[in-house]
Amino acid sequence: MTFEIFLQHLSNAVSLGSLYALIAIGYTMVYGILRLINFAHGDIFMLGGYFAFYALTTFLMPWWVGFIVAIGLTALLGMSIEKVAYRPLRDSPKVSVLISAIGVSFLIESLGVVIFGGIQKAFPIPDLFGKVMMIGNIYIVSVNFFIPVIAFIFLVGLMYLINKTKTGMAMRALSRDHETARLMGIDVDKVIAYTFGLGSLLAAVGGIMWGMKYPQLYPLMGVMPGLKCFIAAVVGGIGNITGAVLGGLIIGILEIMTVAFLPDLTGYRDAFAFILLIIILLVKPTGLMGENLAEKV
Amino acid sequence: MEREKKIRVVLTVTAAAVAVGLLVLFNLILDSYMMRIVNLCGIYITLALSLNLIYGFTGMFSLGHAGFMAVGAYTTALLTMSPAQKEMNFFLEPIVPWLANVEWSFLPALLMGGVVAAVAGFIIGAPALKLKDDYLAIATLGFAEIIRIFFTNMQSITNGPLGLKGLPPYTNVWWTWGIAFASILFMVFLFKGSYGRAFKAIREDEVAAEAMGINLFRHKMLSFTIGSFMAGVGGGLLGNLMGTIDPLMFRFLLAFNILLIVVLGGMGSITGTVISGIVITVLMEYLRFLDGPMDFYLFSTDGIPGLRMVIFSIMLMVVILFFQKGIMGNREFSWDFLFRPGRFKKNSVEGE
Amino acid sequence: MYMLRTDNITMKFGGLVAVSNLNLEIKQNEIVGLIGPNGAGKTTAFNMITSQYTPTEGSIFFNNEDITSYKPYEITKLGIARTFQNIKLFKEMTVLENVLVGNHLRVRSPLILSVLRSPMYLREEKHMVEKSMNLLRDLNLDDVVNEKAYSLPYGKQRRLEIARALATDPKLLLLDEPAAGMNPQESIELMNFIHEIREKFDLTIFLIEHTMQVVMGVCERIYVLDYGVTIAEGNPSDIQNNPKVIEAYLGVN
Amino acid sequence: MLKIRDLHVNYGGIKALKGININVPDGKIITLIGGNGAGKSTTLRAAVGLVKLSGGSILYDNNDLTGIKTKDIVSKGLVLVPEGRRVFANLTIHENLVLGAYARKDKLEIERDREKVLMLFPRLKERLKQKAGTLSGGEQQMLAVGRAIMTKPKLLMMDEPSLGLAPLIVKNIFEIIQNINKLGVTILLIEQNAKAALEIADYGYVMETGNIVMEGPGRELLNNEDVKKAYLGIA
Repeated sequence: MTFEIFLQHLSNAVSLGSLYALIAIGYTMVYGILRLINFAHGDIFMLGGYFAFYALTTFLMPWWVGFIVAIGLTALLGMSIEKVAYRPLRDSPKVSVLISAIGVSFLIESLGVVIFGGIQKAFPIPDLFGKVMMIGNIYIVSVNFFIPVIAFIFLVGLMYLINKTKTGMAMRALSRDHETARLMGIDVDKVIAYTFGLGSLLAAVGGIMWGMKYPQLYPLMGVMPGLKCFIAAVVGGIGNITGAVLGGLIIGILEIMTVAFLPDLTGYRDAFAFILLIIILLVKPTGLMGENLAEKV
Repeated sequence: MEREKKIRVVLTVTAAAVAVGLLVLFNLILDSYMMRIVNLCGIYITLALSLNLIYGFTGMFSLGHAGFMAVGAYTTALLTMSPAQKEMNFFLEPIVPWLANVEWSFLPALLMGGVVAAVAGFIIGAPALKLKDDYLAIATLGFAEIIRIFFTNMQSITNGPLGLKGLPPYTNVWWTWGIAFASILFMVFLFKGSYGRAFKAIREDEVAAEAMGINLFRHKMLSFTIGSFMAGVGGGLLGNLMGTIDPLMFRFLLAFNILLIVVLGGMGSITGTVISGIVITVLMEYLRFLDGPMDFYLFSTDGIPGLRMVIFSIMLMVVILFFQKGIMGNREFSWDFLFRPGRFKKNSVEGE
Repeated sequence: MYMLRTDNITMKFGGLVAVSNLNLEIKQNEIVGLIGPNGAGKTTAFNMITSQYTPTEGSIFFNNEDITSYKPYEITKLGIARTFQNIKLFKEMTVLENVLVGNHLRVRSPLILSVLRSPMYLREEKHMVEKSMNLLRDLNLDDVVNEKAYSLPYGKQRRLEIARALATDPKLLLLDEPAAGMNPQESIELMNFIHEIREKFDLTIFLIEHTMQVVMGVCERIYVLDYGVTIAEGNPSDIQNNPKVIEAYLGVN
Repeated sequence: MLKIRDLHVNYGGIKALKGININVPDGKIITLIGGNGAGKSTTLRAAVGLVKLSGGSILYDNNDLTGIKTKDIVSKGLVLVPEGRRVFANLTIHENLVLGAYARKDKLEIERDREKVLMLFPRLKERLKQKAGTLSGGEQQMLAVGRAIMTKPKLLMMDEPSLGLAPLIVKNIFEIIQNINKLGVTILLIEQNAKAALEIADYGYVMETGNIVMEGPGRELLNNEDVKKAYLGIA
């Protein structure tokens, strides 16, 4: 294997890892605040892709308008899911909410099959993202160049929002103590809704990029990335945004590089993330950057 | 008291006889499609009871059931298929020699399916049961996926993505319902006894249970391994009923159906699981028309694949949002209830 | 010869020292109290004795056996039982079932024999039920045997927790604020009750309590904790007149 | 200012409050003492809408608070400093204070209040950029009080402010409570440290198992033999 081929794989790995990171952030934010694995997050990611598809093909919007509309719709949908399926269970056992989330996930997937059809759809790639570029001796499809850049821009924006704005402060406060946050006059339900909106927005961005990277859409496309990105969030330390990004990159790179260097293992590709998850849960359940949330007797 | 007890025994025996009579009758008059549904009911009761044991009674939320079913189904299939059948199946890569010429009869193969699934459950449980709630759910789901991925790739043992075809059709109503009855009896007697109470205590409060001298890990492993065994047997029955198995059959969707049965029936209720096992299985088949072509007089459609699953997802959500306790909560049906309507007998040991 | 002895046990959570160098010595058949303001580390001390926490430093001995690193269930098997400050009953189970769970650690039949209802198991079950019924009678809970635990009034829940602990056949019983939420009348009854169970079950009792009336009335010896440190030890009248204790409870002025 | 009338609260089958009556007049320091589990915290939590009432009413400035959301009660100036301080350990001290004023829009006033808090607690001023989790127990209590002041309270309810603090700091905290009261904030104080609380209180209530069993001016309760015996540990 030459150095060029290695770089070729690396660029692919980084772009996949960045996509995973975008989705993982949504898991980590929701878990941080509600201690809930939003099982439906992978399906929201799928919807983001499909919304963009219909905006561009059926409604013939310019690509950037279509993308913005799709992202906005997905964010709204994420907020509605929280309101309908999770908010009524705020005082219920953790597992009940998780079951509700599993229900939402299956509902979206089967509705996807009903509405979008089970057959794969080819994503209409705008020219800007479909070009083949040559950097040095390696060929890159421009979307693979844009994905990490866009992921980075969103990450910086998110960091600003979380660390510098009052809403961000409220989110961080909520992740520790809902009741005291209420005592400060914070509208807890509203902040939670924002969090879902934000997570879904990032998932939509991920879904659109995914559509352009692997130019196919199908209703179950969110299942595997969804699971892997949750794992990414756990590996990085759930509740920690930088951790989620790190976890996403690790899983993306692990997946691409293992397949590249050990082609015999290609069939096991989807198992890597799960094996990594189990190792992490046993060795360091709080993840690479997670804080210890000790339970009191 | 003595008289009441006698009446109860008589009633129970009568009910069992009626159930057997019904099965005989079904066997005589129903066509093979309907019989398949009757069989599926029995299998799903066993499967749902096994999940209820792990989740509803012991409080360990596991999403790994499809994996144990796969282990049971493949083991039973490989042990019961004739060498000729195997040779036909494994045309890409020959089957490993130690499996090529094995041909067992159904019962030992089925039990072996359960045992191998139990071993898998034991191996998976040892690390995973240190986790709780959502983390346990995702870890067990991960293990089930790993099992499936391995089955897809171990060409010379499982025939990979092609799956196995032409399984001998041993599964019949006596097997499925016989095992369902055995599972029901097992659960009833388990929860009449001390171990069942210990499991429930763990569900209620782990810290207090351990302070009562219960070895948490040992008891969790017991419950999880027994549950895996039952899931393996259920998987074996299912495989031989279908006649064909492949790794895609054992996706999370399968675990979802079983979870739906448990949640609808009531977590921690044996009777609830039996009722909802039958209801859901029948609905699942009945609603198949939704996925097929439909004629609404005014207009007709070519069928909307996926609509059935839409309904099941909505069902699960409605139950968890509005009827968290399911049909039975954690109560059980008893004869006293029939005699004194409005008063469910509490799930206790006093009926001895 | 002490039944329970702790040797300089210390518990740190991160930077916070919850209990520091605690030395307790409890003799057979004593009733000993542990008092101190909120947050003084009393429950932490209990949690170390029953191994919910493993001490950061120091060792714990029960009948001269080092039990520092034992698991909670092993400690219960040895004969130390406890109740919890915030009652931890098996809520969805009946009163009788709660007490029967306390018997489970002595069950010798394997699971399969219990399911097959073998004579060996049935004998054990019969014995368990009889023993539990007797306990419930002794604790005046026999009128609610088949009620679910959550439906009991507060006072009965506390008593049920004690009944359940007694079902494990303890030699040493740890009570974490048994009088919390009781009115003075109930507290007086509780004091008598604690004396009674000591005689009846030949127990040693170690209790955490806030209500001074109970502590002074029932305990033969008292340890006072403040900020994780023992500030006094002695009989009730010594403790009441100890200036350090008065200060801890009254604040400086 | 705050009138609690025949308040009942049930907690999962347990009757935590069995019909209590409390009056908090404008500008005073009122204290609520009693043992663990007597229902003191529940009373305060009911007032800010964190637990549901099962009977009776809570009137604040002559408005019934039943069914009003916590955030709206807080905006009206009825504020609780919870037991155990509960500062947001992962946020800086500055951020904790900003969050206290979360629902307020009056920027100038907020800034003035912040200055006021930092004047009351000069120790916080030196550590504005530090994470609240790194503060000592006493400093955290100060931050919790400061954060509550940022919500612009008219009636400040404090749940065990002296819990787990060293005697010297406890003394300090009680001085601060008096200072805040002098600034025109009414105080409702729950304390285990009965003596210290009764010494600064205008009026006190003694609670036992969900009932008020005694009430009177602070000094009077302080000298009452029963109170001494039960809560002060003096025979």
